Amino acid sequence: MGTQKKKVVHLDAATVRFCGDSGDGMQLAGTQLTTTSAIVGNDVATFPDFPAEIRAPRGTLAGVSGFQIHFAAKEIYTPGDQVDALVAMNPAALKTNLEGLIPGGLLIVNTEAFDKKGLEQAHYAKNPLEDGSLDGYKLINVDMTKITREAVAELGLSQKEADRCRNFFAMGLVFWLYDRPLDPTLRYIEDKFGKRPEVAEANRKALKAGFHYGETTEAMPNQYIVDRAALPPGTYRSIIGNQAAAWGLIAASKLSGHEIFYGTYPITPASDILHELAKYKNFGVMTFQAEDEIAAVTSSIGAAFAGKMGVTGSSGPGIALKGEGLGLAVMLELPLIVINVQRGGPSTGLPTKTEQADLLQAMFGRNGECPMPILAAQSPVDCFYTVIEAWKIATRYMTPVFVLTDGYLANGSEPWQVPNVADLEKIEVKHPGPLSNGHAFEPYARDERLARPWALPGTPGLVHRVGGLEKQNITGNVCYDAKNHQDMVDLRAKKVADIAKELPPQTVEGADKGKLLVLSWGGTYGSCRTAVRQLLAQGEPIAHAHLRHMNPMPANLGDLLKRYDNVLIPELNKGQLRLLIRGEYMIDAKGFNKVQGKPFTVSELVEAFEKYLD
Amino acid sequence: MGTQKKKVVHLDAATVRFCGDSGDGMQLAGTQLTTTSAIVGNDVATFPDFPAEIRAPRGTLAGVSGFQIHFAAKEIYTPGDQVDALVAMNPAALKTNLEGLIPGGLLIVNTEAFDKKGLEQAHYAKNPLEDGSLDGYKLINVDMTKITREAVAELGLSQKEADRCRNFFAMGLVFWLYDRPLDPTLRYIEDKFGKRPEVAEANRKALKAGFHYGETTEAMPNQYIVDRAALPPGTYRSIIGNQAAAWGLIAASKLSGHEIFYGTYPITPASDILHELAKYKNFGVMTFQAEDEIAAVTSSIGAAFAGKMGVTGSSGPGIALKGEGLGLAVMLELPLIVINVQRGGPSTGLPTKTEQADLLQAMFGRNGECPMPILAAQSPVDCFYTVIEAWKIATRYMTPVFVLTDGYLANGSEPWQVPNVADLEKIEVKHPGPLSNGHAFEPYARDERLARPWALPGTPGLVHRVGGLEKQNITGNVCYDAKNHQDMVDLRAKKVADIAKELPPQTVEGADKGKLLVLSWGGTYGSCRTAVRQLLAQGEPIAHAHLRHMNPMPANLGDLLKRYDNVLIPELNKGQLRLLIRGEYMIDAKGFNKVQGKPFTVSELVEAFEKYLD
Amino acid sequence: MSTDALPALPVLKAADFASDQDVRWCPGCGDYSILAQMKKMLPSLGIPPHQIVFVSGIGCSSRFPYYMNTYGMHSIHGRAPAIATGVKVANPELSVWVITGDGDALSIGGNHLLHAIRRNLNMNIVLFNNQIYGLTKGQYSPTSPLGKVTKSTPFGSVDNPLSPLSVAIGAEATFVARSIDVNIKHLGETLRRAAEHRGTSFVEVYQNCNIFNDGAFSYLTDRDTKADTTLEVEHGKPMIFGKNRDKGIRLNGITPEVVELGKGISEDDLLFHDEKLEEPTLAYLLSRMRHPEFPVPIGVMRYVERPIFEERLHAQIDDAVKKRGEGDLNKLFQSGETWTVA
Amino acid sequence: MSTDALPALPVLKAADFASDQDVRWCPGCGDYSILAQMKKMLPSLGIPPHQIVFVSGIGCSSRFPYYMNTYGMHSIHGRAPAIATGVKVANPELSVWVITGDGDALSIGGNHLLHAIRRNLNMNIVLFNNQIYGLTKGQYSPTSPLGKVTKSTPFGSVDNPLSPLSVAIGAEATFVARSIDVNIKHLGETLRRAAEHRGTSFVEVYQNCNIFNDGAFSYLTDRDTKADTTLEVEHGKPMIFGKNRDKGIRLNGITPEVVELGKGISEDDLLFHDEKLEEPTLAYLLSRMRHPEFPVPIGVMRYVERPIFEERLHAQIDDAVKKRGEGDLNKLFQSGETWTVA
Ligand SMILES: Cc1ncc(C[n+]2csc(CCOP(=O)(O)OP(=O)(O)O)c2C)c(N)n1
Ligand SMILES: Cc1ncc(C[n+]2csc(CCOP(=O)(O)OP(=O)(O)O)c2C)c(N)n1
Ligand code: SF4
Ligand code: SF4
Ligand SMILES: [Mg+2]
Ligand SMILES: [Mg+2]
Repeated sequence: MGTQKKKVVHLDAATVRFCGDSGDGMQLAGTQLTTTSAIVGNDVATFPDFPAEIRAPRGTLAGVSGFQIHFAAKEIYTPGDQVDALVAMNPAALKTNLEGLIPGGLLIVNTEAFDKKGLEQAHYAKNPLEDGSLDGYKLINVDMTKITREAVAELGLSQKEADRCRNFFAMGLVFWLYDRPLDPTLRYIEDKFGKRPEVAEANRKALKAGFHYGETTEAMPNQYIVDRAALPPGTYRSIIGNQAAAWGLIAASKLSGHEIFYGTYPITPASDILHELAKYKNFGVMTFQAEDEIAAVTSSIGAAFAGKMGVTGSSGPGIALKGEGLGLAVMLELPLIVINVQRGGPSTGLPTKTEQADLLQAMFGRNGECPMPILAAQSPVDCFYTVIEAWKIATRYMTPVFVLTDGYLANGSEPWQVPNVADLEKIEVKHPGPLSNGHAFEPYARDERLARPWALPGTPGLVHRVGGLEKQNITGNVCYDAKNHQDMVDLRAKKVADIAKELPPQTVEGADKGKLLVLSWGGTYGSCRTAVRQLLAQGEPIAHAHLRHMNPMPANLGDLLKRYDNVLIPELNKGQLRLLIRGEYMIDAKGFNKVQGKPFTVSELVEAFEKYLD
Repeated sequence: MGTQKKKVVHLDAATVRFCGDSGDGMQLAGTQLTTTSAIVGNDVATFPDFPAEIRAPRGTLAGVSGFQIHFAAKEIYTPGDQVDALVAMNPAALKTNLEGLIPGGLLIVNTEAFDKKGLEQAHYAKNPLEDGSLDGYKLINVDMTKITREAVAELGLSQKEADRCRNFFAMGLVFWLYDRPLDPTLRYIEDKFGKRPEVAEANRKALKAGFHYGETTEAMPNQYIVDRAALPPGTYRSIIGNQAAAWGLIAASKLSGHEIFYGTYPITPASDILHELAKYKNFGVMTFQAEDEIAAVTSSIGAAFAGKMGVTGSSGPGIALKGEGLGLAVMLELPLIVINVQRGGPSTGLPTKTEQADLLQAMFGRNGECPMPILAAQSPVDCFYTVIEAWKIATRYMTPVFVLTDGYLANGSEPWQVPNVADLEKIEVKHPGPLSNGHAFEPYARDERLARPWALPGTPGLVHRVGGLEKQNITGNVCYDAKNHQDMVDLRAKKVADIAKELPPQTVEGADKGKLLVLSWGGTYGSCRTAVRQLLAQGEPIAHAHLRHMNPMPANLGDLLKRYDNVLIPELNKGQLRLLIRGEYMIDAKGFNKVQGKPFTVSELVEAFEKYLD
Repeated sequence: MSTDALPALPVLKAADFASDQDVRWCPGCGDYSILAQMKKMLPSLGIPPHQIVFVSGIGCSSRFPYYMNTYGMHSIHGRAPAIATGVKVANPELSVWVITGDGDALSIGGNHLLHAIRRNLNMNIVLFNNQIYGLTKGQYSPTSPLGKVTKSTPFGSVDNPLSPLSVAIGAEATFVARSIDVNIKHLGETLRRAAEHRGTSFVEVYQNCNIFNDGAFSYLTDRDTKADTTLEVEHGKPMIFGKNRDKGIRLNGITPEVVELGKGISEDDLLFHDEKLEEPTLAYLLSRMRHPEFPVPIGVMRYVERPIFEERLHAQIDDAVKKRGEGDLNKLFQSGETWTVA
Repeated sequence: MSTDALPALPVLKAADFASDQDVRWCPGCGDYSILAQMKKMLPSLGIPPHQIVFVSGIGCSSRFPYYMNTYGMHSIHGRAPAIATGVKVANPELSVWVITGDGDALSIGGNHLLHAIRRNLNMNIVLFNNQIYGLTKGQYSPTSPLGKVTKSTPFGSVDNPLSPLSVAIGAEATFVARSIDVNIKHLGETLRRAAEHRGTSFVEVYQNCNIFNDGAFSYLTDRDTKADTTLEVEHGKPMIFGKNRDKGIRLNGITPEVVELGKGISEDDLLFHDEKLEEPTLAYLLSRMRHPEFPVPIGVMRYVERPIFEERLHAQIDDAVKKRGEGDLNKLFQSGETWTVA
């Protein structure tokens, strides 16, 4: 093709962001660039950024939707702090996203949208394309609307329909810029619009028009090439956090031979787990959209009592409503998984933003001494493995288990090396068989893990009653005895604490003792790992431990932490893990905290870590 | 009177327990002895012990109800570890209560109840009155039933009615034993049964018969006298914890010129606050029995928005349900008082038993960073003063406030030196007046305490909207800005933390530095104080600090704790305050924990403290 | 000891449904009679105890499951219908019973009741209506009459009571009935028909709390008044009541009225009960009839068949398996865009 | 800027009720029309904006209060009726409006709705029924038709929808009405009557969500079908509908049927609407009439006066003050047994 007149520049990574109105299809543009980049062998990390739940009128600042993709010829863990190329479909998008563009970065705008109305809606007094305020960037003015309309003209679509193809034009342009193949997107168009040939054709034309525009325009002298990353060989796919959680449940269901009962009530950003699970009824998945979160958790408890795996997912306000039900689950000692896709709080807070401020709620948000194991996922893909481990713990120990993810993991995507199903460890689950010796069944008898038997209604000889009043050990009868209460409180605590015995020891990356240990948990893994690696590469005496088991914590954690002069805990909250670490291990851990509805940037972390290194 | 033939023994304290079937009127007997003892000038502490919420068939172990009274010629803080005299109305009562009687103690039983059926229901193989198993006590067999029936014979009551007078006989007997006047009880009988003269007369006769029986029976050679305690001069009354909480609210309402809206849903052991408040409509108290705890807290929030003081009370499971609503209250920054009368948990747990295991729930039982001030009452009377302070904080800082009491405080009673109303400090509450300058009102403007204005619907010029989404400081508009979110999260935290600036410094009793500091909170005050005083009396290097402000804690607490070699935190939970102290102050505080639905005994505390003293 | 382990047993007896726990209701409580009738009725269903699950909330009534030699859960306040929904969806083979009180079902649990009923799962809900909160020792409930003086309303309650049956019909219940604790034959038969009905069966039982609300229903139970105060509705029969069966209910437009038989009014002029009507309007009308203006209807007011929630839900699953085959993880993982790194 | 600070204003205009916040519903959303009608209607009440409080839950519809230049609370999901109850009891002078959605009111908030209605506070509840969860981007709601395919029900929903009006009537609502977002005059008049009614006024408004459930009510709004698919009920008038007003509703026993006028059937044979009937049975019957078997009734189906919760509550307070005098702390502290230590 005619790229010969252009200079080709090789990069080891690039970050691009598409932004425009909610209606402009930016999420699709981002997803296509993601898949395509993954397919050509890059490592990829993404950060979709939706407007708040309410829909805003077209062109307004509130209505801006963005999608950031970081693709590289090396392993990466974050969607990137800043972007090399920004595609802005309208003034509002430019206004809210320009800050993320590196100085001198490539800025591609759809000039047509920069009319009086558009500028007003974005509260621009003057037109930024003309007032020189963008001189610090490589500004590329393209009238995408006009070119797209021309490209699809002969198909006789309405103007509205024609304009809907603009995002494909933008994709084509970016695809040329980074030398990406069009076929995955062409395949997508076929799948998606096959039934409406003229629409499919229009999108194809727009896509190619964009690509061609890149080739030919003088304004874009360079083309960039990001080579394939050296990833472990295997089959890969791109997967989103909530999807990974849903698939993890489905996998665990298969591996344990127990169906899923997913009782939930829609809430951002957890709803997609429901949407995803609802598709896979052929895996025997029962999804139940309950009347509220209380019914969601209690129906799941009922299902667990009847022998299915009860799973309930929600976010902040919904989790708050489940507290009483979870207390019951702890008392009944039934397996249950509670997924909290954390979002900005308190109260309704910032529904579409990410945060890590529900850890202490997971620990203590119930009346009485009411311990629950807690796991936290570290990346979109890790949501898959985390729910599988939660399933194991819930069934082995007969206990409800918390899984913490967050809005950033839930909507972010990354390439996933698809596991070989045969290699996935089976989950063994036992149920006592019929009893016919006339002896009363003992529903609160204990095995070596202090777990009680999971006896299924329908089994002859095992009839028994459970409930929320304190129960006598072994018999499970209601018991008001003082000593028994102490024993049961201690037993429930010990059962959860002893899970630590079966946990893998906490690992660290970097020096195994020294000046600074960074202790992170949950969705901040990627940025912390990247920041620490940068400093390690500079030979700094730093190490990184990422905590997955929030309760109980790995048995070796205390000793490990004591090996460092300083322990720094970066969290997207005001120091929740920090309180637990200090209280538990008497280690004067410091905190680096941010509560802005956004993930950490690598640069702010590096800066924070350096303070402890000189 | 004919006491001359009897030996009179002077005691500086005595502990008596009445126990019998729920139907035997033991609570009344206890209350009468309490009031009477208080009236004669003793200091008094009581411990009623009800059967679990369900009613049990007559005579069964599950149906036993008890009431323990400790009265003394000195200041006392607990109902006593063991009893000097036990009155048992039936075998079941004897069986469940004997353990509490000191060796050689006085054991008065109603022989008539020890028939075959009664013994069976109590699972006695042999009659304990005859098998010598009670030789270790001063056993006094009285056929209370027969004597009572004879005493009331001429009144022609049904046998059932006659037997209902038995508790008055028992009272009379005990009143003689401890030389207590009958008139208060006679007055009570007149008030209570005035309308049914024959019943009143029967109770009078039974009471006197009991007293007379004491005088005359050979079986009781001694009469005991407990002199008046040296209490500060003033008018006294006996008050129960829940009643004190209700009266405190009524007082604060008067002192602040704002009516109470008490939105609640019945639950043991908190319901009596509702029952008490409902009586005082002439104080403008609005009680609202909501459909559930969620409506209870949210209706209270609505009332606070409209300008009344929103108050909501509950216990364990009910508090768990309020979490989401409390998050809203924190976001709205409206005054609200949440009373948690803690009971045995988790889940439904032990509804009628006491516990302190909801502290961390009060701290962290909400999604997001959601700080609330927390106060804990230390005695039945202190419930009065604690809710008044909560009211002050809630209105001054515009924040929901938690008040923690427990089942032991709620149902226990003690003498209260009635305050002079004129001496009670007024609570100043401001509301912005009408605005007519056409400027938009700023609902989230801040005063020197970071409190926002409490603007009342109905005021011209102040129309504004509030909600659970993150808001912009000053304007209160919905705001998704990252920086603003950080600022507001920090502001809400600082507002609560800075309350410490206005708190009285933490005080200690005993050495102001040294070997051991006992740090207690809430309802364990009495037993901890008594135990520490015992050891101080023995010259031990021990001190006691009792924490009332759980969040924020007094500014000087950290330094204070550091002055002692050891800090020991006794709690009726598994170490909740201990976690906070360790995490906050990096002090390796030790715990002494008991979770048995019962208060600490002084002796077990003394023993625990001694371990740190030698 | 759990006798359900003997499938040999030719027929079950009431005793086979009694657990080993001693019953802890106040002597004289109406709950005893309901428990007795339940145990007496269950054998007639031919379902072994281990196939039965009783789920309750919190309240005196909710202690019920402890006394049944079946599977059971004494859950948390108001949530029994939601828990039972999970049980039934998870294992449709089970015979599921919800036992609840007027506070448990209509105060804190109102929403779950509404939704369980509209979903029409094949289960049975028995509401013990004693018009009081028994377990918490006597506060008024959503069914207590206006002005009721209780611990929490010393000057009388100020909110209008709900009619459990009207609420159930508002949610379009497919089976709605009322009975009375002391009316043992009628109660047993009503429970039997509830069990036999496919779909959510809602039964309100007037139950005397002799401790905190004694005699709330005496006007319906006193020997000498009950014939004039109760209307026993039967499918296809005219609505006649009274000691001498000389009074009846007639429709005037859409409003019911009490008429004397004879004097030119014959049975045919009366309203005939039809529990199978498409629309629940008649059942609603019956649910509104209150003492003293009207005799209080007891019996089955509505009995229709409608598609059942858990059957539809599992039909979708079976259908998906038929169409796409048993779920296969490898297929799932490989679906959509994948690529290989060599 | 808050224009309500000018009591001088002789008459208020719709604009006086508009806040300074820009409205953030999707272009074309039915919510705009309801907002417009509310602002247009409010001046007719002669209540200044500062005496009005709008309380909402969570949902697109629940953003409503932000757009009104009155006091308002955008609270938490489903709790608006409970919050409004607190507001109204605390200050009965205020005009209180609850704005809610089909999910907010009938899913998570069902219980509070039920209890607000039975208590009959003097407030107004407007339910925006778009038969979908809009804000969470399109899951089915308790009013979505059976089999509805949504994000959460790719194979169609399996639960039977609730009728908001039937639920309200099940709780014995004193005012029940239905209108349609695009039916502006009818909507405005319905809101006006709701405001004028003393007691809890419940209004269901069919609202089009053009993003996630577009056209759900087109059969009621399409020019050419609406006359045959809607029945506008008016007090005292026979139930007639149809392009040529030639169809009517007749009662057959207790079951409604559609009849053609003429052919021996005259208006007098038809069912006449009576919004004031003692018993809600007629309103219930109307709430059951559904497309396509029946025309869908709109208008006020029930309008009766009953004692009002907050009035009774405050009457008890006033009464107590009258009988016992203003509460006096000293008297309280000294009440019952006291003693003095010298
Ligand atoms: C969340 C919660 N709130 C309140 C309570 C206290 N409580 C237990 S039972 C009950 C009401 C009982 O009344 P009802 O349901 O009519 O049952 P009954 O005792 O009359 O049979 C209440 C308020 C509780 N256990 N849990
Ligand atoms: C406790 C809680 N659960 C769930 C949510 C998520 N949520 C917000 S609005 C909504 C439903 C909206 O539907 P509807 O009430 O019909 O309002 P609409 O958006 O259709 O106007 C849900 C499930 C929430 N905000 N809070
Ligand atoms: S309190 Fe009433 S309902 Fe409860 S067991 Fe006793 S009599 Fe029965
Ligand atoms: S999503 Fe639907 S209901 Fe919500 S604003 Fe948009 S159109 Fe209206
Ligand atoms: Mg009841
Ligand atoms: Mg909706």
